[in-house]
Parts: sequence; structure tokens; C-alpha cells
Amino acid sequence: MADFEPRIVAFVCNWCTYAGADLTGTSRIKYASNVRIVRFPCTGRIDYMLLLKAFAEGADGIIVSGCHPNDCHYTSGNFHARRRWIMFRSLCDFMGIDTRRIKFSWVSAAEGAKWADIVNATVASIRELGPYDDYKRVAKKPVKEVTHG
Amino acid sequence: MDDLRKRARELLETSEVKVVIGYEQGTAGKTRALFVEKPEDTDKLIFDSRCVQNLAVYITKREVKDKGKMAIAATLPVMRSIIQLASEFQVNDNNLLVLGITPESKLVEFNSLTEVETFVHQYQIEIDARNKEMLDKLEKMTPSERWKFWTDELAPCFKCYACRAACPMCYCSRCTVDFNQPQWIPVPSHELGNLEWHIMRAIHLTGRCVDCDACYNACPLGIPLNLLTKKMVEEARANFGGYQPAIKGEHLMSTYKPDDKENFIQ
Amino acid sequence: MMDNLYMPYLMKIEKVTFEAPGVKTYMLKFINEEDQNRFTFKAGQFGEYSVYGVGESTFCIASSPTRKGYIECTFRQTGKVTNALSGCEEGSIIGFRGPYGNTFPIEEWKGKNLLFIAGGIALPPMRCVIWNALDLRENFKDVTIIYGARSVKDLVYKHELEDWKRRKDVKLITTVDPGGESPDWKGEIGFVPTIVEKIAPSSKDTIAIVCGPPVMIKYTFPVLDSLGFQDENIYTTLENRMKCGFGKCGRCNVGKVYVCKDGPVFTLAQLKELPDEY
Amino acid sequence: MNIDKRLVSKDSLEKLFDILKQNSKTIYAPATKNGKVSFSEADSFSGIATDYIQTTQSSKDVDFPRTEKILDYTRNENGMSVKGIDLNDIPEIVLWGVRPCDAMGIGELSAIFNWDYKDEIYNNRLSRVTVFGFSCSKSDEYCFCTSVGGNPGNTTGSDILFTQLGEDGDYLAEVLTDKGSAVVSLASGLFEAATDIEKGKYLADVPVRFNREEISKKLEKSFESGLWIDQSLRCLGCGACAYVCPTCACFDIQDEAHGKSGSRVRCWDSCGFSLFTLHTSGHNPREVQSQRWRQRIMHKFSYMPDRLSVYGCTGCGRCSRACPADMNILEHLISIQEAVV
Repeated sequence: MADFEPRIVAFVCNWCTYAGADLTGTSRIKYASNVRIVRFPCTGRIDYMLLLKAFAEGADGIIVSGCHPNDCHYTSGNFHARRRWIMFRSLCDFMGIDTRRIKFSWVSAAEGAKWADIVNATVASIRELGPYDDYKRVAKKPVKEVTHG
Repeated sequence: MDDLRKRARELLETSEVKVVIGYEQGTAGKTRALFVEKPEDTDKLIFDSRCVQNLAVYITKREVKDKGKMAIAATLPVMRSIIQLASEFQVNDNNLLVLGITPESKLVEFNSLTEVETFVHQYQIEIDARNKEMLDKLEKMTPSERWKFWTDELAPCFKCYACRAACPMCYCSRCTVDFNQPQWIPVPSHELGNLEWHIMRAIHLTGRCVDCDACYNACPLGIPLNLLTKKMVEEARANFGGYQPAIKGEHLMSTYKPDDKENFIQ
Repeated sequence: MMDNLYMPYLMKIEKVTFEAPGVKTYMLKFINEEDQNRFTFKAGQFGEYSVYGVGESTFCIASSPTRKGYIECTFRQTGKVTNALSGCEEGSIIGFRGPYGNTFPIEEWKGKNLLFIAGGIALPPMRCVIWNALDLRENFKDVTIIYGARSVKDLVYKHELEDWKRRKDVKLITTVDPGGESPDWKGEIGFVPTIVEKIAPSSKDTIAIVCGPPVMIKYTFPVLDSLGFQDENIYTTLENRMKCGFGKCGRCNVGKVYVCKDGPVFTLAQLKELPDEY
Repeated sequence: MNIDKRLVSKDSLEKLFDILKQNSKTIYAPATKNGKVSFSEADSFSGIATDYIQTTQSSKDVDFPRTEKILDYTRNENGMSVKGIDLNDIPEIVLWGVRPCDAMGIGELSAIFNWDYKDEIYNNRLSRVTVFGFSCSKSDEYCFCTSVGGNPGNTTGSDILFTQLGEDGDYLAEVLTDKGSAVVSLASGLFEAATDIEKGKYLADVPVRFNREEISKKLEKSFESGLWIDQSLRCLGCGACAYVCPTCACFDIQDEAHGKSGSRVRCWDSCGFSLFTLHTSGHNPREVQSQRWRQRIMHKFSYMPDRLSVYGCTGCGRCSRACPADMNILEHLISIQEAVV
């Protein structure tokens, strides 16, 4: 699927990864433009429901990134987020949602290069996987005329 | 269960409690919840292996709570639910008296919820064999097979919310599903709406579910939605050493350990 | 295209009037010309206003049936749809379904005095019937309007209140709740029921129309009763949760009555027969 | 009027199924899934469940689907284009294996959907459905069709009513409507002449348990009675009873937006939910579950008979079977009849 341009949504924390992404820009490092960044005060505020909404509205891949453990501006936001991601990710895997399409990472405000690598790597792997048709089919499934089991 | 009836009669006669919640004969051989307020009605109380409905769902219900102090005939799952509700400040020693029924069907009366807690902690939350086997079967499938399994199982769901209504832990006066600003979960029961609802239910019960199967028994369509909450019990054990309802205990999903282990964050 | 009950008319917002904090009036015109000409309604009827992608909301048609070519609606920004609706501006396209429900029996009131009592945001359903009566002014004896709101800035239709004040053939009394008055406020101060008691309009040969929040209605009915008003001569509109507007979705069913079909206009006598579930 | 009675042998029933399939009819028949019997699209005659008293869900999902798009809209540069759904792409459906109480429920749904305003979407769906009723040879303690004007061999609502003559016997087919005779002409070889068959012998015995007119009269005076509180204490406030019921027609209308376009969807709702009557201001005329349980009984046994001259219950007993708290409607109705009001 070489010519497929995946749509990636990135949920990032404002203090570290967003600042890191800024640094990527100011240091003129090129990275794939498929990613749409959504800024959050903290990874602790990234709700699992938003990830599902992203897939439902047509995202092919998701990046969730925030401060390294012990770096959190609010001291424990990323710890809570980590525990939440561990449980949410295993539920998604159990239900058959393709967890290869959700990349979790810690990117600090100084790691501009790492942010570019993560985005490029994610875009490449999602391009390999192709569009997330399974989820799109369920999300866009026209309300079945007669909805029997 | 004569000693249960005798004890219930005494409690009501001395008006130490205003209502005794237990089981009575239902329709077509089923059993159902019974709310006894008058001493002479206590002889309708029964207990046998058919009594599996989780009665703890009624101790947070306005119409029952307002009657005054409640006594409840509680099997092990019901006791676990009571302790989890106590840890979430929904019940306390002033408004609840627990008439415990041990797995050997013996009546044990507890004077306080902490006594119930020590009794509950003698037993681990164990997934029964049949469901364990189903979880392993699903584990061996590929993700797309699991996706097909779950989208097929959840497709007939018509969102009657019996799974939510029957669960003692679903006592919120206004559930996330009932909010429309923002409309987190779509109201219609199309495939996306069903998927998002059942994921939300499993997440909101993570670390709180006591694996009592009330949701599965309540589903009119027999959807195996208790597998989702059972999986979260398993994952909690695998990742964080499991949990036990504890009145003063830490809640799994609202606490953390700095050294929580994971292998997927780069 | 078979007439799909649920299909709204497409309407364009011609004019937006800012009435009070969170309260707006929209003047709506039909985009399709024939719909405009074919459309008729009577005072008291309501409609379902839809913001596509958000939902539908129920309010009365606030303009008088005697004014052709447009309809108006006034709403307060509270729920999901009204928040989206107040986000629209002039030129936006919204939907309108209706008219639904029964009407104020203006024909029967000919030759009588009219007493309008309104509170807060409930003036819109009344304004429709007030203008309807004023456009046929010669048919009625004297017309009294008692309108109260929480504070001066909460009074809606401020410019129309001026018109009614200037007219000789209308007696207008406006009031604000105690503490809601501004320094140069010349109107009454006090809750609507107390002002009605103070003005004490005669009940002889008079029709009273009362609309307002439940607490105002609860205290106004006894006052009217003490002034000698008969239950059949007191009219009000009932605000129930509604969705379809044509008696199928079951929401507005109170006792044997479907408020969207048998109401929203009821006499106090009819209300007293309803079970206390509204 | 004498009904066109025919005989269909046991194995020509399968042939009838195949003929219908060949004529590209979509057939909905009871099938077992997760240990419950529900209507679903049937590909083969063998897949049809036979050993059951009643399906878990009623067949109303075919005429009044639980989720149904009623219009699509798209925002474009010169405003908005809105179009209703194209009803012609709804397939011709044969509803196979409907119990007489379900078939009777279709009449009650139609009464609601055609009260003053005609709901063309519902009527159009109904016109494409052919109902094959199957009489009941067995019943259980939940059934009470005979108390609400029905019976195990009732022909109301069915286009053809099949009654199996004995355990493994052939079928008496009563052809009742034009749709029924259209099917007969489609598969005329299978419908032989029927001798005089006494149908009653093969039907289940459902005792009459209450008199619905008496209950309706008693309900007039029992709005304030305390029995609603006692009866509804164990009710959990879910929507299972309303959603499995063949005559519950309450619905919600929701909008779904995806970018510049979206749709308006009609979906089932239940008076058992608190949200049903909650005002945006927070005021809720039905605050507690006993008021909602009262509304369910009053609407079916007092308001509907009064306004639509049709009872809102066909005695199928599904709501009691599906209820997680065993709110047995038959038991409650009997206690209402006996209550001194």
C-alpha cells in the first residue's frame, strides 16, 4: 500500500511532547505531515474514549505521548495515564482492536529528534498496515435497515 | 434457611432494621428479590442454590435506602459488592447489617462491615472454569478473529442497559451514557454505539467488578459481556497483582505505583 | 416524495434579536417559497426546531399568525440543541417541523376582557396570542398584561413592552423580583403573584392566560381563584418533554392526555383532571 | 366469513421455504443463539428453531427497527440538502414462525403509528412484510393471551396461519389475506385442499387469568394507590421489558454528525428510563421507579384502550421472561384486579 497516506492523530501533553514537537520544528527536522496533533494539559487528561472517537471518525493510527515518568508537570498525571493505558490496551487487544495502530511514548521537551523518529516510524508502519477498514466498516456501517443479530 | 427467617423476624420485631432484603420464590422455578418490612412476612424468605441475583444492587436504590437501616442476606459475591460499595462510601455500618451466607450455606451474622471484609478476604476472586476456558479460547484467536467474534456478539445488543441496571457497582445517579453534552456514547444501538458502550462499561468497572455474573444473567439476549469484565479482573492480576474489595484499600484505577511495569511505551 | 412526518422545512434565520442574557429571538423564513405560502398556524401552537447534526428542540411559535411571511421563536440557551441553536447567526439554515398541538380559542374570547400573566421566559407563547389579540383589538374589551422577570435585564421583548406601554388600549404592568430592579426602574417590584393580588383585576367576564415557571403558576392560580376566576376561564400552556410532536413517541403522555396533541394549551379545569405527573 | 383452509404436508413446508428463497424473499425466522431464540435472517430451513415456546424478542424489529435512519443531510456551499430515506430499497420480507400474540401486536403498533398522523415509514415497512403465523401447541405459566382477547390459534395479524396437527403431523394453513393468497399462488402445488379439521384440539391450553376490562376500570381509580410502590421495589429500571414487547412503540430521535454530513436516527426508548421525561431544567415528572412502572401498566391497560380503543398488551409474557428482577406482569395484573381500591 505504498501510495496510501495514513491519517494519524497524536494526543500529546502540553508541557513535554508538545514542546518537544516545537523543538523539532525550530531545529528544522523534517517529519511526516500525516499527523494531526491534539494538545492536552497532561497525559492524565487523555481519555480512552477519545482514542475510540478518533478511530470512529476515520483515523488510521494514533500516537499518545507525554512526559517521562517523574517529569510530569502535575507530578502524577503520567503515572495514572500509564496504568490506564495498560488496562485499556489489554481490553482493546482482547476485543480485537488493532493495538499496533496505537503508539504510546514518552517524549520530553528536549527530545525533538525522538518526536520526529516516532512520527516517521508510526506513519511508515501504519502505511504498511493500510487503512483501518475494520473499524471504519463498523463506524460507517449504515444503520442496518433491519438490525437483527 | 430457618435460622435466616428466625433472625430476620427478630430484627424486624425489635425494629433494629426497617427492611430485610432476601430471596423469595419467583415465577417458573426462578427466585427473586424480596423486601420484608413486617415480621410475619419473613417466612417467605428462602435460600438455595438458585439464589444468584446480586441483592447488593438494591442497597443504593433510593426507594429502599429511604426505608431506614437495611439487613441483607448476602452470599459471598454480594458481600464482596457490599465491601466495594463501602469503600466507595455508598453504605456504612449505620445503614446496613449483613446476614452472611457462607459458601457452605451457613448463616453468619456480622456486627460490622470490617468483619465482613475479613471474611471476604479469605477467598480470592476466581474466574470459574467454563469462563476461564472461553477466555483462553479467545486469547488464542488472532486479533481480527476476536474483532469478528465481538462485533458479531455485540451486534444484537439493543441497549436495554439491563447489564448496567443489574450491576451493584453501577449506582451513578446519572451515567455517562445519560449525558448529551458531550454525547460520549451514541444513543442508537447500531454497531458502533454498542461497541463503545460495552468498552466504556468494562473500563468503568475495571478494579471494581467482583465477578458476580449479574450482568450476564440480566442480559435478555445472553450476550457473554461478562467476559469483558472477567478479562479486566485477569489483567488486573497479571499487571498489578489483582485486587480485593477493601473498605480502606487503594482503588486499582485511581492509584499508581511508580514502578508499574509495561512493555509498549517507547 | 411521500410526506415523511419527520422531515422538517428548511428555514433561514433572517434576524437575530438579543433579548436577555442567554435568550435570543430568531426570525425564520422558509427557504422554499410554496412552503411559505402554504404554511398556516394558530396562536399557541408549537414546533420542533432542528439544528442538523445536533437534534431538535421544542418551543412555541412566538410570532402572531396574523403576521405573514415569517415565524419567530424565542429560546433560552440551556440544553444541547439550544446551545447549538444560539451558535447560529443570520443566514444560517435550520429546520422546523410543525405546527403541532392545539390553540388558544381566541374566537370564544371575543367581547371579553383579557388578562395576560407571564413570567420570565414564558412570555414568548403569550406574545403570540397577545399580538394576535391586539391585531384584532376591537373584538375585546380591555386588555391587561402583567409580566414579571427575575431582573430588569431578564425582561424579554423590551421594545415591544415599550409599544404596549404607549398604547392607550392596553394596560401593561411590568415587575421584577425584589432585588432585581435597576436604579431607574419605574415598574413594580415584587413577585408576579403578589403583583396580581395588588392590581386585583376583576374576574367579571375576563379570560386569564397564565404562563411561567411552575413555582409562579403554583402561587398565581390561588390568587386568581380568590379574585373569583372560574377554572374554565384560566388558560395555560404546559411545557412537557417532547420529541416527535405528533403523539407517537410517548414522552408527553400524562394520564389519558398527550400534551403534544391535546395541549399544550389547557384550561385550569382540564389541568385539574390530569394526574399530578407533569 | 369462511377462511380459505388448506393442508400443507410436513415436508412440503421445506419446499415452501426454498420457493420463497428462489423468489428472492428475505426470510426472518427464529434461530437459537447464546441459548436464546430470536428472529434472524434464515438461510436454510434446517436453521429454523422449532423446539421453543416463544422467541426472546418480538418480531416488531422488522416493522419498527430498534435503530432506523429517517433522514440524511449534507451541508454544502449553497446551504443544506436534506433527503428522507428511500423506502424502495427495503426488501420484501417473510416473517416465518410468528406466534399469534406477536401477529396480534402488529395491529396495536399500527394503531399508534396511524393515530391521526400516518407514519409512512412504518406503514411502508409493514406493507413489505408477509406474516407466517405458527399456532402454539405448548405454553408456559408466563402466557396469558386468552386474558387479553387472543388465543393460541388466533388468526389476527397473520397472512397465513399454520397449525401443526399433532407432534409430527402436517400443517393446517389458513390463508387469510391477499398477501397470503399471493404466496399460495406462488407455491400452489404445496397447498392441498383441507378436509374439515378441528383446529382447537392441537392448540395449547392457556387459562384465562383476569378480565382486562375490569382491570382497566380499576386502574381509573388506582393512580394514587400504594401498590405501585410495593410492586416496583425490585424493578431495576432497565429497558428489557419495553424492548422485547411486541406493542411498545416509544422512541427517541437522535442526530449523528460526521463532518459536513450526518443523519437523523429514530431508535427505541423506554418509559422505564429516568431520562424519558427529564426536563433540561432538571425537573422530572417521574422521579422514581414506581411512577415509571405505573406508567407502563396505565398506558397499556388504561390510556391506550381509552384513546386508541386497542389494548397495549397481547399476553405474550415476554417482558416477564426477559426481566432480570422477575417483575411478572401477569402476577401484578392479577393483584391489581384483586386489590381493593
